[in-house]
Amino acid sequence: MSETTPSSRPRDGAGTRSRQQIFSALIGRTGVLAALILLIIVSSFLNDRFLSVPNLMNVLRQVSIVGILAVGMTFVILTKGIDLSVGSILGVSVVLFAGILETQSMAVAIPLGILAAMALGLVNGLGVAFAGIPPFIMTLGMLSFARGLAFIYTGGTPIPILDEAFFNLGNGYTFGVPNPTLILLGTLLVSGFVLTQTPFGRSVYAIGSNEDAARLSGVPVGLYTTIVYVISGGVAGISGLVYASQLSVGTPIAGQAYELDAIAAVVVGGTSLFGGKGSVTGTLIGTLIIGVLANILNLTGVDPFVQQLFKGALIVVAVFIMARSSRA
Amino acid sequence: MSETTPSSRPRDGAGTRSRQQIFSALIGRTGVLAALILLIIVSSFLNDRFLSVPNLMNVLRQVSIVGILAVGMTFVILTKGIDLSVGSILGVSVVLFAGILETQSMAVAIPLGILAAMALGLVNGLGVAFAGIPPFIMTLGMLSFARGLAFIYTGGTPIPILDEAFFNLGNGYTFGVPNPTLILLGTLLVSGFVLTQTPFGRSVYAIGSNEDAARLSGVPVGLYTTIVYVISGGVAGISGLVYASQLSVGTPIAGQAYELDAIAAVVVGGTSLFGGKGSVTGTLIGTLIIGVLANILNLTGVDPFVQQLFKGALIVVAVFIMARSSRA
Amino acid sequence: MRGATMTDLLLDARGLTKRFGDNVVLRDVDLSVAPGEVHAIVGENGAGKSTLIKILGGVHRADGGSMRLEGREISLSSPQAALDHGIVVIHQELSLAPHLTTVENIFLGHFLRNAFGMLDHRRMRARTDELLKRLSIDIDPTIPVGRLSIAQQQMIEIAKAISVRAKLLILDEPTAVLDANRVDTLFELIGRLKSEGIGVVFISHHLEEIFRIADRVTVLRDGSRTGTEPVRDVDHDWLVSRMIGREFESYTSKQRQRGEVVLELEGLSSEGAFEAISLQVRAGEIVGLAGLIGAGRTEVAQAIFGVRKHSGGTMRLNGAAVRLSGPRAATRRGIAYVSEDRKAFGLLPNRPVRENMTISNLARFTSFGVLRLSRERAFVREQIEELDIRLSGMQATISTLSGGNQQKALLGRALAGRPKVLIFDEPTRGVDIGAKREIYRFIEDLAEEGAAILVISSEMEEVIRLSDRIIVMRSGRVAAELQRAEASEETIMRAATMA
Amino acid sequence: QETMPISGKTCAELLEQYEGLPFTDVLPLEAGPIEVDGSTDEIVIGFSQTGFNHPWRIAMLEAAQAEACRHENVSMIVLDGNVDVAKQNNDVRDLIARGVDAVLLSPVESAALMPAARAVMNEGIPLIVMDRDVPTEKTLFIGQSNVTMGERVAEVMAEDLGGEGNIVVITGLQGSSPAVDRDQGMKNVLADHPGIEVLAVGDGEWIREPAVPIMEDFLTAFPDIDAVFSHAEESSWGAQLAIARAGRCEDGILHYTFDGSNAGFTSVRDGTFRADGNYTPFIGDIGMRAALYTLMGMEIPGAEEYGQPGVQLALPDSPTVTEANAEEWIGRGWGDFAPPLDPCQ
Ligand SMILES: Nc1ncnc2c1ncn2[C@@H]1O[C@H](COP(=O)(O)OP(=O)(O)OP(=O)(O)O)[C@@H](O)[C@H]1O
Ligand SMILES: Nc1ncnc2c1ncn2[C@@H]1O[C@H](COP(=O)(O)OP(=O)(O)OP(=O)(O)O)[C@@H](O)[C@H]1O
Ligand SMILES: [Mg+2]
Ligand SMILES: [Mg+2]
Repeated sequence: MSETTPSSRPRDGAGTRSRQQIFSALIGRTGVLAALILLIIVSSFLNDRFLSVPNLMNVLRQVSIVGILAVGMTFVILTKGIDLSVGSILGVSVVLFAGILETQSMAVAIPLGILAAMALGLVNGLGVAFAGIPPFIMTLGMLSFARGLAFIYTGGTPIPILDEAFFNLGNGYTFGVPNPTLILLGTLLVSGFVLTQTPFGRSVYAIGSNEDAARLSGVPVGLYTTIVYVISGGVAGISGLVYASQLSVGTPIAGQAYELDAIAAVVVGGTSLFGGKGSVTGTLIGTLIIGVLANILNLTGVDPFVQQLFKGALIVVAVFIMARSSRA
Repeated sequence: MSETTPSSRPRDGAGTRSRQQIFSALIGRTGVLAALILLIIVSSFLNDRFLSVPNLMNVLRQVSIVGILAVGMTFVILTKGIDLSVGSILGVSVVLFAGILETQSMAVAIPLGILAAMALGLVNGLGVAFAGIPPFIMTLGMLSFARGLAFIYTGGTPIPILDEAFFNLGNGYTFGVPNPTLILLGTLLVSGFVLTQTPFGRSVYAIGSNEDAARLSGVPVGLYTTIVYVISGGVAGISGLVYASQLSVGTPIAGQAYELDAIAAVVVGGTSLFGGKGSVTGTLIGTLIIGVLANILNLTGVDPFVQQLFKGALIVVAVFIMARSSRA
Repeated sequence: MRGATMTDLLLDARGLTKRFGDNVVLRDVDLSVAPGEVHAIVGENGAGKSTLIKILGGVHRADGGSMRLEGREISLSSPQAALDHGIVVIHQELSLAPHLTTVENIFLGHFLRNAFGMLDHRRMRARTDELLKRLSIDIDPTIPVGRLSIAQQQMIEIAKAISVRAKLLILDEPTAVLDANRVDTLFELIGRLKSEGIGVVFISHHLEEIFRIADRVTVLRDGSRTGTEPVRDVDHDWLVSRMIGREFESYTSKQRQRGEVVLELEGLSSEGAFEAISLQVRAGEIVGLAGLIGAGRTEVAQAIFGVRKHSGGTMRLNGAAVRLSGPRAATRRGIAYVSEDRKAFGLLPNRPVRENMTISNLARFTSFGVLRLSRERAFVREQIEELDIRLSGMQATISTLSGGNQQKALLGRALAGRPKVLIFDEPTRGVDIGAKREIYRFIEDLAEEGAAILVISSEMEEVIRLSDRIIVMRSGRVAAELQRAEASEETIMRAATMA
Repeated sequence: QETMPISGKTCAELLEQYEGLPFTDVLPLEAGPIEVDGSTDEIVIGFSQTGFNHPWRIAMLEAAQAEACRHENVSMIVLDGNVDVAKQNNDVRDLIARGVDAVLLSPVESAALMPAARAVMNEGIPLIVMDRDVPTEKTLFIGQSNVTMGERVAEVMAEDLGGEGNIVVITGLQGSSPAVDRDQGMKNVLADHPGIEVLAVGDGEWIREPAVPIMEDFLTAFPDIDAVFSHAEESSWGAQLAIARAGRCEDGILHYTFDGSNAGFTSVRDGTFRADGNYTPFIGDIGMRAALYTLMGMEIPGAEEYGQPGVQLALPDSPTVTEANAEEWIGRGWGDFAPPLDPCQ
C-alpha cells in the first residue's frame, strides 16, 4: 500500500538508471493515453457510428460536467487531500443559478453562484488547513451540509430556468465546438498552466509530496491548502454552471455522487492518491476513458445493470495497468 | 495534514511526561464517550420520551446495521485502508438471502449469503494486497461492480422474503434485547477480542502503523491485509442478514451510501484514517453518537433538510473536538 | 569571541525557554554567533538541540527569551519569516519533496520568476547546475529527488540552503548520513562560507567533527546550557562530562568464545547491488561490514534476511543451504535484522513500546491462538531493564521516546525471535554518545551468549571497536577482509576507496 | 409567520393552495379545531415520507400540511426516509417513540415496511398508508397503481404507433418501486403488440441530467426511433433536449411520460409530450383527513375490503393526460413551476 518498499531503494550514481527511469516515466504517462486509444479503436469496431463527428462531439459534451469537477479535484488530490463535497457544492451552485435567474440577469447569477461555491470550498479549506480536520472527514461533512443547503434553498422543488441566453450558454457552439467542452478545455488549460508554470502550482505538488518540507521551505502551506479547496469549490461552481445552463433546471439533487466519478477520473488519469504526482492532462484522459466507455456501452445497448459491472471493473483494471506499467 | 511533524520528536527521560500522557490519553479516549454522554443528557432534556426504554431499544436496533458495517470497516481503516464497497456488498448479500430463501431454508441461505459477501471482500483484498491497487480505488470499483451484481440478480425488482423464522430473526428479542442489537454486540465482542488478544489483531495495527516495518518484522502483510477485507466483506454480509431479516425484502438498492455512514462512525469513534490507531469500542461509541443524534432530531421533529446540515456539521465538529483533546 | 560586543554579534539569543505542555524542553538558553563563526551545539538525544534550532528557524515560538539579529530584535512567526531574515536551516529530518526534481526542491519557497511572474525554468536550471558543481554533486537535477540516495538528498539540502543568501546557516546533524568524502566536501564549503562572514550553527553527535570545524561549542543537557567555550579550550572528556553530567568510565571488551560457523555466504550475487559475496560468521563472533555509503552492504543484509532476491551463490545456515522467501521465513530460522532506517522500516510509530518490541515474534507470546499478555509484559520488562530504555512505561507510544531509546527498543525487538544470527545495520545512527556505549555493550553481550553477529556501519571507529573481523565492501564486492589486529581507519578506508 | 418543514411555506400559502386541491371532497372535513373525546388537545400526526428527493413527494406533503393548517390543534412531524427502507423503518419507530397520535406512511418499499407498520398497529396508533401499500394490517390504504398507470400510458403509445415501431425506454431510478411498476405496466401492454420493439433501455434516475447523454447515445446508435417511453417528465424533457441537439427534431419522436405535474400537462398541451401518466400526489390531504376521522372516531365512507389486510379507499381515477384533456388538467396537477422551453419549437 505504501509506495516505498524496502527493495525499491535505488543505488548511488544515478547515471546508470536514468535511461530506464525515463523509459518507465514514458510508459507511465503514455500508458493512460494508450489505454484511451485502445478503447477508441475497440469502440470503433463495436459500433460504426462511434467515430462519427456528432458522436465524438456528444462524448466531449457529455464528459464536460464531471471533467470540470475532476480538474478541480486534481488540485486537491495533488496535495494528498480529497474532496467528497464537489457534487453537493455543484448542487448548491445549480440551485443558486436557477434561483437568482428568477429575478436577476445572468451577469448577476453566474458570479454569485460561483462565489457561493468558492465560499463552501473556503470552509473546507479552513477546516483542513487550519482546524486540522482530515480532508476525508471535512468534505464528507460538507457533502451532507451543502446538500442540505441546496434542499433548503429550493424547498426540494426544482427551479426551472427560462432565461434563453443562459440556455444558449450551455447548449450553443462556439467555433463549432460545444460550449461546455470549451469551458472544460478552458478550465483545463488555466489549471495546467497554474500547476506547471507558477510558484503556487509547484508548491501544490510540494505540499502533497511532503507537507513538512514545504512548510520548512517557506511555502505558506495553510494558505495554499485553503486556496486549493477554494479552487475545487469554485470549479464545482463552474461545473454547476454547465449543468444548470445545459439542463435549464435547478434541481437540489444535481450532482449527487459525482464526487466518486470525478475521483475515478483523476485516478484513472494517473494522479496518485498519495499526493505529489499527477497532472490535469492525465485527468482529461481519465475523464475521456470513462466517458468513452459509457458512450460505447450505450451505443451497443448494453443493459444498464451490466454497465455498472463494466464501470466498476474498468476503474480497477485501468489503475492496475497503470501501476504495472509505471513499475516496469 | 500529516500526523508527524518534524517537531514531534520526543525527549528522553519520559518520567516527567508520563502524567500528562496518561491525562491526554484519558481525554482522548473518554472524549468520545463524554461527547456521547453529553449528547444523551441534552437529548433527555429536549424530549422526555428520549430516555424511555422502548426508545433506547429503538436506538440500539436502529444503529445495528450501520454499526455492524462500521465494525468491519474498523479493521480496514486500522490497516490504513478504506472500504467503500460495504454498502454494495451488503446489497448483494441481501438479495441473495431473499433469492435463496425463495427455494431453500434459512440454514442454506444464511451461510451462502455471507460467503458471497466474503468472496467479494476477498477480491478487494487480493486487489489491494497483491495487485497493488489503492484501497480507495479497488473498493470504489467494487462499489459499482457489486451493486451491478445485485441489480442483475434481481432484475431490478425487490424479492419479498416470506420465511417467518427469518423474519423473527431480525425482529425478535432474546433476553429482552432486540436480536439485531445482539448481533451487533456479538460482532463487536468477537472483533474486539481478535483485535486485542490475537497475533492477527496485533498485526493489523502494525500494518496500519507502518506497513514496511511490519513486513520486515515478519508479519505476513499481504495475507493479513487480504483477510481484513474478507472480514469487512463478511461483516457486511452479517449486516445484510440483519437488514434482510428486519425488512423481509431483498431490494437491490439496499445499503446504498451506507459506506459513508460507516466510515463516519469509525472516525467519530476515534479511529485514525492514517492507520494504526483506534478500537471497535470507539466505533461503537461513534455509531451511537450518530444514532442518538438521528433519533433526537427525529423525536424533536427537526426539518429533515435541516437534519442534513446537522449531520454534516456533527461529523466535522466531533472530529475537531477529538483532534483538539488528543493534542492537549 | 568572549570580548565581542553586542553589536558585533550576528545572532544573540538570550534566555530562550520552550515548553511542550508542562514539559520544559529548553530552559533559559543563550546562544550567540558572530559573523564568520562556526558555533557547535552538542548534547544527548533529547537534550533540546533541535528544539533550539527550530526556534531560531521560526518553526517553534519560544515561550520566553529574546533574539537579536545584527543587533536588532527579531520575532519569528514562521519558517518564512526566518528565511526573510537570512536565517537558513537544514533540519535534522530531511525536508525535501520526493516527487519534485532537484531544481524544484532547491527553489521551493523562493522560486525564480520571469517578467510575467511565472516560473523561470531556465534560470533556475542554470543556478542549480552551478550549485551542484560547487558541491561536486553528480546527479540529474530533473529527476524526482525521491529516487536519489539519502546521502545525495542531504547534499541537495545543503545546496538548497546555500541557494539563498544566508546570514546565518544552521545545520542539524547534517553529517549523520554522509560518508567521509562528502563530510569533507561539506566542511570545505563551511570553511568558504565562514570566510564570507556567514555565521554557522552546527550540530553533530560526532565529537571529532566539532574539533575539526567549530570555533565555539555550546553543550546542552536536559534543556539547559551546561557550558559554552571556545573549542580550543576544551577536550573530548570535558564535552562528554558536560553532556552526560558524569565522567565516562572506560570500557574494556571481554574475550569471546567462538563456536561453529553459523552463517555462511558463498558467492552470493544480486543484480545491480552486489556480486560474489562470500563471508562467514561464527557463533560468538562479531563481524563488521564496512564500506562507503552505497557499497551495497545493506543489500547484502537484505539478501540474508530474504527481503532481496539473490541471483547467484548460496547461503548456508548451520551448514545447510537455505533460500529464504522473506522476513517471516528468516525470522523463523532465527535471523534478526535491525534496519538502518528506523523511521521507514523500524518503528510502528503510533503503537506502544510493548507492541513494538514483540511484533517480530508474536508466536512466542501466543498459546491456542490467543496472546498471553503477561508473558509478553514479562519479556518487555526484561528487555527494558537489560537495555536500560528510559520511558514512562511500556505503554508509552514509541514515537514519544528519544531517538536513542527508540533504537534500543528496536534492538529489544530483534531479540523477541530468540535469534542466532543478528544483523545490525547502522545500529547507532543518530544516537548520542551515552546510548551508543550501551548499545555496544548490548551487542557484545549477545555475542558472548553465542549469537553470530554482523554489524554494518559507516563509522570506522564503531566497526573497529566492535568487530572481531572486518569485511570491507567496495562497489558491491568484497574488497578486503581484515582481522582485528590489522584493522585501522586507514586500512579500512584504503580498502573501501581504492579503485 | 412560521414556515412548515421541507416546503418552507407558511400556513397562509398552503391554505391558498388548498383551494386548488382536486380531492378535498373526499372525506370532507370542516376547518377548525379537531375534537377528540370532547377535548381539543394538541394532536400530533407523524408523516414518514419515502424521501424528499422528488417534487412529487413534496407536493404530497404540502397537501397534508395544508390540511393540518386548517385545524389549529393539529401539528405534524415530518421525516425523510431518504429512499432507504432501513432508514424509514427507523423513522416510523421514532414516531412511535415520540408518541404521535397517528402515522401517515408512504413507504419506500411495500414489504420492507411491514414490521414497522405492525409496530404502529400494535401500539394502537392509527396507520394511514399512502401511495404504495404494505401487506399487513392498517387503518386505511389510499393509492393508485403504477402498474395500471403504466399500462394506460403504454396503451396510448401503442395506439399512436399503430402497433408498429421502435422505442427506447428511459427508466426511473433502477430498482425503485415506481420504476419497476411502470416498466411492468409497459411490458404488459407491449406483450400484446409484438410490432413494437424496445431498442434500448437507460437509467434516467427520475431526473434530467442522465437522460440527456443516454438519449444522445441512443440517437447515435439508432437512426430510426419512433418514441421515447420515459418514467419521468424530467427525463423526457432531457430526452427532448438531446433530440434537439442531435438535430433530430424533424424525426417527430414521440414522448410518453409520467408524473402528472402542471408543467408536464403544459408540455402535453404544447405538443412536446404525447401522454403524461397522471399519477396524483394529492392523496396527502386525504390521508391527513382519514387520520383525523379515525381519531375522532368517525367512519371512513367508501372504505372497502380489497384482498389485502385492512381496507382501502378507492380514489376516482385520474385519466392519463393527452392532447384531448390537457387544457382541462392544467392547474389540477401538482407543482407551480413552468416546463422548460421546448428546444425543438
Ligand atoms: N534510506 C535510504 N534511502 C534511499 N537510498 C538509500 C538508503 N540507504 C541506502 N540507500 C542507497 O542504496 C544504495 C545501496 O546502498 P546500501 O545501503 O546497500 O549500501 P551501504 O553500504 O549499506 O550504505 P549505507 O551506509 O547507507 O548503509 C546506495 O545508493 C545507497 O545510497
Ligand atoms: N513537538 C513537540 N511536542 C512535544 N515535545 C517535543 C516536541 N518537540 C520536541 N519535544 C521534546 O523536546 C525534547 C528535545 O527534543 P530535541 O528534538 O530538541 O532533542 P535533540 O537534542 O535534538 O535530540 P537528538 O539528538 O535526538 O536529535 C524531546 O525530549 C522531546 O520530548
Ligand atoms: Mg535533534
Ligand atoms: Mg546501508
